[in-house]
Order: sequence, then structure tokens, then C-alpha cells
Amino acid sequence: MELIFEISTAGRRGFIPPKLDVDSYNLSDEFKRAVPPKLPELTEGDVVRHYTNLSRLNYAVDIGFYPLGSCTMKYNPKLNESAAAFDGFSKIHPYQDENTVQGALELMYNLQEALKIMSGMDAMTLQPAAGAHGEYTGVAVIRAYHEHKKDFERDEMIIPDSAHGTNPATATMNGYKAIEIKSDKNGMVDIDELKKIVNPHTAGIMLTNPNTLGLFDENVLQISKIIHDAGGLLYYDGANFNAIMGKARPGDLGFDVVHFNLHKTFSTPHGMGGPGAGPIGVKKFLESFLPVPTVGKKDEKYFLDYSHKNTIGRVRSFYGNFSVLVRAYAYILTMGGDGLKRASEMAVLNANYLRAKISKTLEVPYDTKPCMHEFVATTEPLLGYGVKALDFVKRMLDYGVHPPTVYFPLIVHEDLMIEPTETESKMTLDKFVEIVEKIAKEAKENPKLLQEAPHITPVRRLDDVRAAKQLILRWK
Amino acid sequence: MELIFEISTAGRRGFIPPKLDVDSYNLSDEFKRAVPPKLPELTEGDVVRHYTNLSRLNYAVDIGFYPLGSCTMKYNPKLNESAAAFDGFSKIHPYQDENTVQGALELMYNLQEALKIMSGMDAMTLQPAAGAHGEYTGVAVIRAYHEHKKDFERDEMIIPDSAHGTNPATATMNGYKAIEIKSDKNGMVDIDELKKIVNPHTAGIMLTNPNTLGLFDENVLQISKIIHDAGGLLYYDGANFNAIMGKARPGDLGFDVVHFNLHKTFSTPHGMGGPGAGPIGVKKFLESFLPVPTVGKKDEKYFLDYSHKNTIGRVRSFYGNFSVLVRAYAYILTMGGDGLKRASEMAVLNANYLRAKISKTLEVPYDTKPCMHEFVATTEPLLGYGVKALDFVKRMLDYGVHPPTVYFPLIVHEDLMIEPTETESKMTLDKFVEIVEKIAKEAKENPKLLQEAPHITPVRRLDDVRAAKQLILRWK
Amino acid sequence: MEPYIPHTDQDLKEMLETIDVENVESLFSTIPSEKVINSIDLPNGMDEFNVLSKLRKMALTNASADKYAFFIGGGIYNHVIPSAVNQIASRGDFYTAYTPYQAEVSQGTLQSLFEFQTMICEITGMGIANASMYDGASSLAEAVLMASRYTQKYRMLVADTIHPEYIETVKTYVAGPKIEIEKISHDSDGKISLKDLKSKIDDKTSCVVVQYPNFYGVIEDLKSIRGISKDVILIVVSNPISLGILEAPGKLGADVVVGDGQTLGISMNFGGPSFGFFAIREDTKFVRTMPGRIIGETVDVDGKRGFVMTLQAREQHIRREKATSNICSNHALGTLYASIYLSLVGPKGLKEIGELNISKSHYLLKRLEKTGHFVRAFSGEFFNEFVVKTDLDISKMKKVLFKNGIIGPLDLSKANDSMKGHVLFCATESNTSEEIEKLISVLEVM
Amino acid sequence: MEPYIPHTDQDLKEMLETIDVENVESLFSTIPSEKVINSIDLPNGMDEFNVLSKLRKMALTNASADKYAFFIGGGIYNHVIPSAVNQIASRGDFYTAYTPYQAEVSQGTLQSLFEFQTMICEITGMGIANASMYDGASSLAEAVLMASRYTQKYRMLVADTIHPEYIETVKTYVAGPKIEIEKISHDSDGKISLKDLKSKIDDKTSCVVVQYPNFYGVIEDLKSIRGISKDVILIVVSNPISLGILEAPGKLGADVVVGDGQTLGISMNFGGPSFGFFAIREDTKFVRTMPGRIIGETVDVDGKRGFVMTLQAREQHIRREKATSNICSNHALGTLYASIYLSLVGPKGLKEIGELNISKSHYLLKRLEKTGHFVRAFSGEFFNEFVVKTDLDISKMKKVLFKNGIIGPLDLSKANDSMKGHVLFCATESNTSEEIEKLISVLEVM
Ligand SMILES: Cc1ncc(COP(=O)(O)O)c(C=O)c1O
Ligand SMILES: Cc1ncc(COP(=O)(O)O)c(C=O)c1O
Repeated sequence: MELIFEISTAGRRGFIPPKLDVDSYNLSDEFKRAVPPKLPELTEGDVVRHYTNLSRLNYAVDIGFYPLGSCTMKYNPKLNESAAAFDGFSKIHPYQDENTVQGALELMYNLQEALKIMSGMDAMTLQPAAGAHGEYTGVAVIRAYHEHKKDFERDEMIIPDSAHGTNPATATMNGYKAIEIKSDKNGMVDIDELKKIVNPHTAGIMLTNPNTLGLFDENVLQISKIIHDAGGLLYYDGANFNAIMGKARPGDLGFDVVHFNLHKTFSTPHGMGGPGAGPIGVKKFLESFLPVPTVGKKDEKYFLDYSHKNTIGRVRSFYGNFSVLVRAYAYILTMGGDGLKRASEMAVLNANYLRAKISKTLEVPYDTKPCMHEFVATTEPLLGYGVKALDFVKRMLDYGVHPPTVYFPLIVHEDLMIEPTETESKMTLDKFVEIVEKIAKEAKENPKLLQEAPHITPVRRLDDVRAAKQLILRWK
Repeated sequence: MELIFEISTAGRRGFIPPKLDVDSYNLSDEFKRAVPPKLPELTEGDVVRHYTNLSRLNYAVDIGFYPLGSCTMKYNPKLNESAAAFDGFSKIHPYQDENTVQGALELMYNLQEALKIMSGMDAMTLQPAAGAHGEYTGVAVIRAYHEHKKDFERDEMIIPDSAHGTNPATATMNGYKAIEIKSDKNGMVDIDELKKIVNPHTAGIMLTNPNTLGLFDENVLQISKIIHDAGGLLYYDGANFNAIMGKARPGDLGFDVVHFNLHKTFSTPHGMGGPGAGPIGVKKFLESFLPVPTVGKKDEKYFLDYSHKNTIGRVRSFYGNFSVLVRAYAYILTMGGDGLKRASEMAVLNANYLRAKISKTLEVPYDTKPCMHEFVATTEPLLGYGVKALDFVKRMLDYGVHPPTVYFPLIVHEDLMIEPTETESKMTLDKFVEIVEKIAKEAKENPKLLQEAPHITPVRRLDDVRAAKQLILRWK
Repeated sequence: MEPYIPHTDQDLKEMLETIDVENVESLFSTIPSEKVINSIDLPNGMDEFNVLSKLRKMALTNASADKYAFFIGGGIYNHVIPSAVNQIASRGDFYTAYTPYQAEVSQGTLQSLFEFQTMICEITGMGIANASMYDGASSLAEAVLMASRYTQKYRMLVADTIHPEYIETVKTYVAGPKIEIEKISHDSDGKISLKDLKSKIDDKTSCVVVQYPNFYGVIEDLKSIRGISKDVILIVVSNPISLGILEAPGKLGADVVVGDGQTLGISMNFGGPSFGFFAIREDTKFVRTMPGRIIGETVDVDGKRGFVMTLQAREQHIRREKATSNICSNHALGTLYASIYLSLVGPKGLKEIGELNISKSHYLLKRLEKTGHFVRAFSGEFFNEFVVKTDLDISKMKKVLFKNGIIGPLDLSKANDSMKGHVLFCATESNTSEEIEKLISVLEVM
Repeated sequence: MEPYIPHTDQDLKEMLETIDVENVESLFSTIPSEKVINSIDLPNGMDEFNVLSKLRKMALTNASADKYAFFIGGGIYNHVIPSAVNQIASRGDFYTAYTPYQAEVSQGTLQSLFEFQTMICEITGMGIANASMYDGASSLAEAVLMASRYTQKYRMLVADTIHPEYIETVKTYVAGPKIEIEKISHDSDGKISLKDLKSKIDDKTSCVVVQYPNFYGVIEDLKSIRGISKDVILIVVSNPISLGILEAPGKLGADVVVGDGQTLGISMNFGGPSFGFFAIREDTKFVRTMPGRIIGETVDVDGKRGFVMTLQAREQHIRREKATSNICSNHALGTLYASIYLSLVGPKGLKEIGELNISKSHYLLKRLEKTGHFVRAFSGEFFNEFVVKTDLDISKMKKVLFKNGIIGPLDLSKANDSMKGHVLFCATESNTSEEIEKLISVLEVM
């Protein structure tokens, strides 16, 4: 498709601002922009067409199955969109007086409470804008806690080798050394290793549980004990919370800090890559370290609470991604306690069902126990045919489904990380299995079909290497 | 794509109605439905995916150029959609008391006034739901008028051979004989013929001006005189009103009744084939025949006026397609008198420009004078290569534009009826010309390419004959 | 204006050069010069912000269902609409498309219409449905014309329990072809008088028209009506949302079922647009006299399933003065709302919604009767609306209710002398018990 | 719940059989049994109608800009948003997609982000922009980290005219890497003190951070600042909507320009989400230290142009603990709003909107001064907001204004002792002259 700049014609307009109805002010030349920005010049119709056509090049949850592991691409209910669009939610300013936004504060308060209940944590902030931002905030809280105790030598954060890249990156941003801990042959944190690794420098551990293999780490209580005994804290990466709602609470499992990915577990749309929201919950002893403000309630009035005395400060402006919070809250109301539990159950059922079916075609490591909401399969045996995991999933595009996550977690070679989510039906899963079977057959009979895939997408396989070498990062 | 029934699974649900919060009433068995309707059973996500995917199979104004002659596929501004969605417009009931819907009535009143001004008519009803419905209403008014005068022998309605099919069909529905009048070699009503045809049975003439060849009938005043002298009335098919806003008014040209196609001239979306709105305007002496109610104003209060004493009655329930009216009114406010005039000017400019360019490739009959908002070209010379107009336009689909109207008006063989509208840019027109040139070349070099077109659409050429023979009108 | 018109000065110049004229005005030279005008006597164009401000102000003066409780029906109803309906139907790919003249790039429209036809057949119990008419009233009028066309008889019987505006519409439409129209009276149960019907049917009668549930909310006895009207076409006007719990008219002998689709997911919109549906029994001769677009299944050159407009030989663009109707643009977008709505609610939802309506309306009646001010007017079973006679001053009552945030009921006294002191109440699944209690508490102190 | 979960009893049965387990519970056997819970202590699920009713009630208790006049800014602004922005951005094809990991089926996302990067470069006058950060404050924090990463220096200077919440955010972020932070004071014109700046810059300084226009609305003198801060990275926080009339920071020497994109077509949303933009001068070494996703142009195997995420070796999923940031999901949807907005308004519109803002705010100041209650606090030129000192009781004034349908101004007295009696007023193109007159008339009688 043409770039929007390429269809621009000087002099065209797509929007007319209101007429000036007061005296005109003449800005002196010293401040004035010399050359106008080269923005496109188009009619409203041109713009609508351009973006409508662009949108039709996209795959999305509203288009089909999207089993992107670790990302929980569940269906995003439309009622949430209706609610977020209410004028009373969308057209309010963060600095208007509290008494003029009681409904907004009530919603945030209720959401905090609901997340506390689900996670078993004692205090909650809704400020972080995404999962990684939640991680950042949570680890900053841990750091602040240690420093508050004058415990300055703790400079190591333990992170499993199966962890998401945001975990080590978060540790670094917070000034920690990221200490990698190996997984054992069952895909769990290697307890013996862990015992060796902990030391007085240990600030804590960042754990994803179920982990990125989709396995619940059965040693979690033991891990908790080891870390706590060493004076460290436990951080819970809640990206996989969709697996355990109504089944277990990180707070009960020994975690001190937890983040949620509202855009994953609580069905808020992923928006081509955000906005998300990454609230964090902490145990009572960490409450005073939370960023400000949180939302409090007193005498049936809601207020912004700036009282956390050891606060890490802020991690962004204002109070969080409010309209994402509205969607998540609408979802919680709609699902209810019973529905959220059922969501986790069906998410796990779907993953186990799909794993059972796919294991007839692809190798599935770590399959001695039930998986949780996702699982990892590998196409490694197909390397013999010259077929890589990447080829395998590119071929899926020709069949109209979105591929799973590939090459993550790093500890499984040529892996596909498959998360069906609870909103997909058996019918959809069965069709997906058929596609996997077909492609596996093609891999052996006609590997070229995969190596050259995709064939029928709007563009075919794109040259990543060229993109990184001949940097073209903007239109000129 | 699968039919929605084919992806249904018994037991699934896409919407949960509110719970019953009053006593349950038990309907006796004699009334109860025995077998539930076989509606699809799906989740909300299934339904959203199904329709989202269906929508992506459609061409639309929001996708690209749509020069469908006679249909005025201009851009449909998004602000109109915002306005129509206001709760105060969309969530009101036609039977609530007038004082609770003053804003709605005011809007309708203002729209009536604006349309009167533009057309030069004296009274207006917004009731008709589409152009053909307006025709029906207008001709019913004419009939009622003659009958009111005890003039019962007038049973003929004169209609040019270039007229849209709705004109003769309308005449019939009103109990008239449709009398066809030939066009002369300039594409105008043949005045000599007309003089011969008129007689004491003449109830009137239905005229489209500019006509369906895109030509303004220069003899309109003469026609008016002939018909009026014979005791008949003049009906103006306003489907082509987009050509003459701010340039001429049907009322000044001698017309007694006129309908508008708000969905054409006033930019309301065509909705895959409606809803439209087909208001009609009449001269003073016909006002009392209008359907009831119209909207009146008295002492700054708006009211539904049921006082037309010779009313033809109603042509539908309630007051018209209100939310279409909202959009048309929003458009009129946005464009203003100056903008509407400019719209007509640019619509006519676009048509003449396109005609000039295309005439280098295709034959353009009737090209001695400027055309108005549209024009007719013909691919007749390509018959020699085995290429029909249908083949020609099917090939356009491969190039991503919507074809013009074909095989209408009936008086030009193998015709393409091309209406660019004013919202299309020179750039778009130039690209269209290139496509026409390319296809014309292909027609000669490789006629099969056209005969077998389209090639890259979601489905290829469909078998109309089979559809009509092996009637499958529903899924089973 | 500008944001919709792309022409720059440069464009203008080049285009005029290409056409070889001096200026745009000269393109209008074919208009008789004495009749040429130079401007439109309307204010100049406004910017979006001010247009929307002005319209928002107008909208805010209307009392709408997001702020008021509605107990009013009579053809348009305040039902709950799932958010997904509006959100999908507002895709430009749908609403900025037109009639699917080019089937290959209109399969979205065509398949959805084909599915719609199926859904209408399913809920009405009929064999064939078209792709929509304008509204319920005009559908009925076209059905009546069709009956005469098919039977070549020009006398029709219409129940006086039919929506008065529908009758008025029919009257207009039968004037041209000169079809005689006769009314059938009703009994004290609010159903049509079978005796009257029997006495009026003769061999010149083309059709009998009844409404189910009728204008007074009462459920007509279609089986008995069918039994009496053996050799005529039985046309039934129906409210589709009632058919989740009421027996399908098709099962009770209807030849034609028409009605308004507003109840299937379409906002009240001050009465329009919605759409009319039009279904007939399975009959390949009958279908050829049917008005409107009909979508059929076929295959493409590769054998792939696809959909097209079919039986076009009935239509105005081909048959012209011999067409089965003059209808061209129908109300396709409304059918999309209905299709999405019906797909979401499914058979179980439609049934539950029916049960909610009937329970709420009966509960409302019970509570109204208890106030002592209202007496049920008709003994027949009803769906979600009913007529009561009241000793209260109706317009005063409505004013007080309005002050208390309530819209309704519908005052029947104006329409008809025999209906003095009568009102039509309606309750749907959107009326909460709190709303009902509020209504009653206001009425109790009157 | 049910409308989102498709499992029927039959499905369940078949699926459990396939997995070969008795029941769903047994799939959770790996959770330590003593920690297994059986329910969530939240109410059961509700139907859509009741959820929306409940939420609508909450929304209606908020005073929103469809009913109130807003004269408040300070980082979030009430601008006019063309209808087309929301209507296109609310296409599910966009908002239900995720990060474009599979480029071949994400060209919509990727091309729009590439175009967005271009637009940000154009309005800021910079060479390279990324595909967004969370918001203005966190963008700034990341810019500061980047400056230290690039220069390997750990001391930064920050103007005290920067939005206080941005400073607080930066403070949080520099705690981990232990970057020293020092404030630069401002002069009576509301601009930073060049003297103070000069005195504090040293060879340990990684960067200088200023805001343009700054928190008090005043337009900083970037050229002079640049002149003084020769060997450090100059980071400018900017409000993009002002750059239609103000000189682009890139032209005045900025090395990094960041800011919040809310003003480009995004609703106020109680402060979020919007997005942060992040642009740097054209520098292929610098870009490798940049945080966030970056989209690049390339070709497919057929040579057709396409777009991909590039320079991923900087990012957490590849580089892990050595990544330039931990950011993963960014705020791509916000960039779509901005791209559509900027495409609609174009260069001319952006300029006009800038002129409207500056004219309205200056007119407002003039009218406020005339009331006798307000004195301008800073003499520096400003854009659409400004600080005034008032003799009125600020909270009383705000209450009275609220009663009259007006929200604002922002009370600065709480934040800072030196700001006692000061408020920040804002006027944009959405404030009509009637609103201004209304505001003034209320203040005049105080
Ligand atoms: C396990 C895990 N942790 C953290 C994140 C980061 O979340 P976000 O993308 O919202 O920043 C992700 C996201 O993909 C994840 O899968
Ligand atoms: C000339 C003309 N007249 C009448 C009509 C009928 O209008 P509608 O489709 O709105 O009924 C049309 C529509 O195509 C037309 O082009």
C-alpha cells in the first residue's frame, strides 16, 4: 500500500478547526516555526480510506485464533468498549477536584479491591502502564524496601532462565545484577542450584508461575522459604495469572509483590501493542513503598491517597491507564468470581486438550504432568528436513491462523509456545490441530512450501536483515 | 467463508439477557412455540469474528473509489455518524409527547426548510424511506390531486426511455399506465414526440434532470409548458440533485413535485442497500395532499402537523428515517449554502474531467455539450473482441476499484455509467483513467483476461443463471 | 465543507485545462440561463466542533432512554441491545457499501443477507424471505399488493386490531390499484371477531390481514383464523422478538409474514430507520410475485460457494412497469443489526427475552390493577403490552410520570372514540423491577 | 461470563476424554494442595445490561467535558477531536491485534507505526523516532537513562519548570542506576535561569532536561540553552500540538525530544492512556541505545515494500539484562489516534490549532486581568496555559466556578510554597468565547 505521505496533495484538508471567536494573538517571529512539518494533506475521506485499508491488512483477535503464548490473546468483549467510551469516563481530567470524579475513583477503588482479593495481596497500585512497567515498579519497591532497612549490599536479582526478557531487563533498570538460575529437567527452578545461588546479596527472585513453559512450579513454597530465609523477597510475574484465578493466590504462595497484566488476564484489548495496564499488589509491609497516589475511601468518599511515606515516587504521570482500568473492571463485573474461576479452568482445559492432540504430531517436552494455560512444543525434529520453527509458523499464516510465540522460552529449541485461552472453542482448537498436522506433513513432503511461506498474505516473507542494515526508519 | 449456521454449536451463548427480577409468568401451552428457531449458537467472540471477516470481503466507499453511476457514492462524513449516535437522537420513541422531543422535531423542521430552499418547493415531507418511496409518495400526491379535482380519466404517466426503472414501476403501483417517451439523438426528451403523446389522459411526467445520461435536459421549460398545458403535473426525480445545488431549483424549472435521495446528495451512508431517505417537496397547491404528519412550528414550539386535509394518508409508520435525517442535516450544516454549491460544481467538474480523459479510450456518446455530475461511455466497439461491458467492469475489480453502473440507461448499448462525485480527487480520477486504459488494452490483447475476470477477488465470477434456476434462498 | 472536497487550486486549473473550458460555471451552460441561480439561501458551512455542539444541544433537549424509563410501545420498543451489535454494524466496510451489484466484491453483504433470510424463515416458520423492505407498515402494504397480484382479486379484509398506522399505510397503497378494503371488528377479548371475519370473506377476497400479537398486545388465534379463511392469502404482521416464545405464524398457517425488525437490535431512533421483513411460504410461483431483493446461493467459476442477488427479473431495474414493486434501495443495514442480534442471542436467548417480556408486562399489569386506577380492557392473552382503562386524567398522569423520569404509556383515547380513557402500557426486558416500582409509587399517590 | 466462554457440556466431556482425566480440577494438581482455593470472594457474574447500567451510573457522577467547560491543563488537555479519529481507531482489526510479531499479517500496524515515526520526526524536527513509550513522564525517564547509557555519565540537570510529576518520575527511575539529579531554577520570566544552568553544567553531566512550553506554559529559550549546554545531551519535553506554530525543538538543537501524545486526538481519559513519543537526532550510534520498538522499511521475497520491527537487538526479548529498556508492550494504539489526527489536521490545521490556542489563552489572560483579581505571574511568552496570582480564595473560587459549569483552573498553591495564591489557567480551541465570557462573568462578581 502507498504511504499516507505518498497520497498527499498540497492544499487539501481533512479537518477544519473552529473559527477564531476572540482577538487574534500575534506570536512574535522569534518563536515561530519556520518550516511547517511535512504532514500529509488529505481529505477526511482519503484518511478514512487509508486507515480502513491498512486495518484490513491486520490479523487480530477479532479476525481469528491467536494462540500467541504468554500473551493471553483472549476475546475482548465489546461491552467493555462501550463502557470506556462513556463521556463520564473518557472526558474527565486528572486534575479536576476529587468530588467531581467520585465515580471514576470508585471504579479504581473497586478494581484495587478486586485485584487484592484475587491475588491475596494487601495493597494495590493501578499506576503502571504495562506488565514490564509493573515489574519495574515492583522491583523498585523491593529495592526501596531493602534500602529503607539500610540493607544496601543486596544487589542481585535471581531470575530463571525460562523467564521473559522483561524480567532481567527490569532488574538491570533497577540497578540489580540479574542472576540467572537454571531450570531442572522438569522445567522447574533447580532447587539445589537455588540454594547455592542465594547469598547476602540476594535482593529477591522474580518468578513466573505457571512459568513460561506453562508449568506450575511445584516447589514454589520451598523457593519461597529459601529466598525469604536469605532475606530476599519474592516477585510474582503475573503475566500468566489467567491460569490460576480461583485456584491459587500468589499471596498465599509466599509472594511479596505481584503484577497483573490487565490486557492479558482481564481481557482489555492489546491495541497493536498497548496500551496495557500493569497494576501491582504488595504485602502489608511493603504498602508504604507504593508509588503515589493510590485510591482510598473514607466515609463513603473516594480520594487520591498520597500518604505512602516510603513511596518510591511515581513511575508515570497521573493515576494509570484509566480507560484500560474501566474495561478490566467491566470484565470483572461481567465474569464475577464464578466466571473468573471458570475462565482459568477452561483456559487450562483448552491448553491440555490442545497439547494432547498436538503431541501426536509435534514433540512436546515436559509433558509428564498437566500443563496450565499454555504449553511448549518443538519442531526440532523437522530441522532434518531443513524446516525451522519460523518456517513452520510462517506457513500457518497461509492457513489463516496466527502462529504461536516462537523461540521463547529460550530453553527449548525450535519451540512453539501455544496459549489457546478459554475463549476459544473445541471447534477452533480442532481446526488448528488439523492445520498443524497438515503443515507437519508438508514439512516432510515439500519443505520448500514452508521455507518460502507465507504465500498468500498481503506481503510475503520480509527481509529482517536488510531492515536492520539499511536503516529506513521514516519516510522521506 | 462458512455460514454462521455452520459454525454453530448447540449450547453456546453470545448474550445473556438480564435476570428476571419480578414474578415469572407462565404462558399457557396453547400459545407456546413448539420448536425453537434454528438460530446460530455462538459466543460473542464467534459472532464478532464472523461479521468482521464478512465485512472484509466487502468493497465500500471507505475502501476506495466507487463511481457507480446514478448512485452518488460520495464520501460519508464521520461526524454525521457521531451525531446520529447521540443518545438524545437514537434513544427516543416516536410516541413520546412532543414536548419531550423538541430537539428532534426542530431538527426535522430545519431540514424541511433547508430542502425547501434548495429545491424551490413550498412544502416538504420527510416520511419516505428511500428514493423510490419518495417517487411513490409523489405520484400518489399527483393522483390524489387529480382525483380531488374529480379528474378521473387521467391514467397515464409519461416516462422517458432513459428513466430509472423505479419510475415506471412507481407509476404502475399508483395505478397509472407508464407511457414511454423516446429520447432524441441528443439524449433529451423528444419534444415532438411529447407533443404527440400528451392527451387528456396525461396525469403527468416523471423527469430526471440531469437525466440518467448525465445531461441536463435543456428543453425542460418547454416540457413543463406542454405537460401543464395538457393538465398534467411534473414530477422531478431528484436522484441527480447532486448536480445542480446552488445552480438551479426544480421549483423554478416548473416541477410540481420533487423527491430527494438524502443518501445520495446529502452523504448519508448507503448501508449495503439502505436505509435511505426520500423526502418529497411540493408546490403550495399540493401541500394539503402530503402524507401526515409533517413537522410544524408555532410560537417557538415544534409539533407534528396532521392537518393536511386532502392527505394521501401515510406511506409508512411514524415520521421517516429519523437517524438518516440527522446525518443529512449535519451534512447541510457542515457544508452550508456555499459548500453545497461547491459540491455540485466539483461533482460536475469531476465528471467532465473524467469524460474528457476517458473519451480518449472509450466511446462517449452525447458528448457535444458538457455533462453534469455523470456521463455514459460504451464498450460496444470491444464486442468485436468478444468483450462485453460486464467483462470490462469485472476486470476493474482486479484493479481494486468499484465499477461504474452497467447496462443502464437502457438506451445506450454496453454502457458504463460513471459518476465520480465531488469527494474524489484528481489523483483518484487519474488512477482510474489509467486502469480503464490498461483494461482497454488488455481487451484487445488478451480478451480472456477480461472474460474470466475477476481473478483476485474473494470469489471469482459467480453463476447468476444457476442461482436463479436452482433456487437456494436460505441455509438448511 | 472543505474536509470532504479535495480540489486544490492547482487541481482545478489542470482539470479545466483538460476539459478545455475557462471556468466551472461554463459547465452549467445547459441550464436555461434565466433559471440559473447563484447561491443557496442557507448559512455558510460550519466546522465540525460547532456542528456537533449545535446538534448535541438539540439532542440534549430530548428525553431519551439513557435517562428515562420507557413504558411505551405501539410499534417501537425499548429493548436491550448488546454492545457488539452497534460496534460491528458500524464498520464502514458494511455501512458505506451499497446494494451488492458487483457480487464478487460484496460477499460480506450478500452472505449476511442470505443468513438474514434464513434467520427470518426460522423465526417466522416460513420458507422464503426477502432481503428487507422499508419498515413493517410498507411491508404489509406490499404484501397486500402481492396478494392481489397473485390472486387477481381486489378485495381485502383487515383486522381492526392492526396497528392504526399500518392500516393507514395500506389504505394509501391500495388506492392506486383500487383494492377494496374492509375492516374486521374485534371481540371483548381483544382478538378479531371470527364471526365477522367469516361473514365477510367471499370469493373476491384476496387476503386477510391480522397482527400477532396485535396492536393491543393480544395474541390472535391464527389457527382459527386460518381455518375460516381457507382460500385466501393469510397475511400476518408480527413482532419478531415475540416469536422466541410464541408459536411461529408459519406453523399456524400464515401464507405471508411481515413485520418491523426494530425489536431485533435496532435503536428506537424516533421511529426509523428499522427495516421491514417479508416472508412467504415455500412456493416457487409465489416467490416470483414477491417484492424486493432476494439473495441466492450459487458457485463461482472455480466451484466455490458464493451469493448473488437473484430472481431479479421481478424487479424494477429489469421489469420496469411490470415489476413486482418499485422498491430499489431497501433497508439492508437494518438486517445486519438484526442478524448480529439474533446470532448473539441465539434460540435460547430469544426465548428468555420473550419470557422476560411476558413476565414483566404481566407483573406490571398486576401492579397497575392493584393501584385501583386501572382495569384490564381485553381478556385475551398478551405479550409485552396491554390496554387498560383508567379513571385518571391521562395527560395529567403522563405529565406527572414524566416529571418522575418515566415516559409512557401510550394514550389511545385520541385515536379512537371507543378507546376513551384507555392507555397502552408496555414492559420489556429493559424495564427493571425498580422502574416498575417507581411507576407504581407515582401512580399510587395520584 | 458465558457469552465469552464457548464450552458446552458435550465439549467438556469430549475434551476430558481426550486428555484422559476425570475432571477439570485434576488439571490443577501441581498446585500445592494446601494452597488450593476453591472460589474467589467476589460477587457472581452479571449480565451486560446490568453491568452497563452500573457503570453508566458511575460515569454519570463524574463532571465531564460534554457538560462542563474545562479551563484546566497541566499535562492533559481538552482538545477538539475529529469524529473520524475514534471511529477508525475503534476498528477491531487494529485494537484487538497485538505487537506485530508476525509482520506479514501485521502490515496495517507496521505501516501505520512507520508513518507515525515519520510524523513525529516531522513535528519535532528530529531524525529518528520510536514507535512509542507509555506516556510523557516515563519517556522522559527513559531518555535520561539513555543519556547516561550513551555518555556513561551519571549526573543530570533538570529544569524546575518541568511538570512536577515528570520530575518525580525521573527521580524514581534514576534511583536504580544512581544518577545524580540536580535542579535548575527559573527566572521571573518563567524560563530557566541560564546563569544557574551554566554554573551547574560540568563534565560529569550527561544531560540537561527542559520543557517546551514548560509546566507554567512558558516557552523556554532552547537556542540559548543549547548554546550553554554544548557537550551534554539536551533533552526537551514538548507538547506536540504546540509545534504547529512553535519552532521545532530539533531545529533549536535538541538531541532528544520526548513528550506526551494525548493532545494529538486522544480523549483526556482521566489521565491515561495516551502515549509517550521519543525522538532523537539522526545518529546511527545513538539509535542503538534507544528504548522501545522501532519500525523499519524493508522488502519481501518478491521485492515488495513492507515493514518490520527492527533493531530488535536492543530489546529485552533478545538482549535481556543488557537491553536498552525493559519496555515490551508500548502504547501503539495511542499512536494510531495521533497518526489519524495528524493526517486529518495536516500542517495547515496544526498551525491553525496552534494559533487558536495561543489566541484564546492570551484573550483569557487579558479578560482575567481586567477583573482585577488576577496578575500574570511570569513575563515569558506562553502557549495555551499561564500562571496568574489571585487575591481570591482559590478553593472557594473553584467551587463557585464548578457550580456554574466550569472546571479549572489548576491550583498550584498546594504543590509548592512559592506558588501560594497561584493558579494555572488553560484555554484551547475547544473553549468558545461564550465559555470565556461565562467564566469571567462568574469571577467578576466574586
Ligand atoms: C511472562 C511475561 N512477563 C512480562 C511481560 C511484559 O508485559 P507487557 O508487555 O505488558 O509489558 C510479558 C509480555 O509479553 C510476559 O509474557
Ligand atoms: C435516477 C434514480 N431514481 C430513483 C432511484 C431510486 O432511489 P432509491 O434506491 O433510494 O429507492 C435511483 C436509485 O438508484 C435512481 O438512480
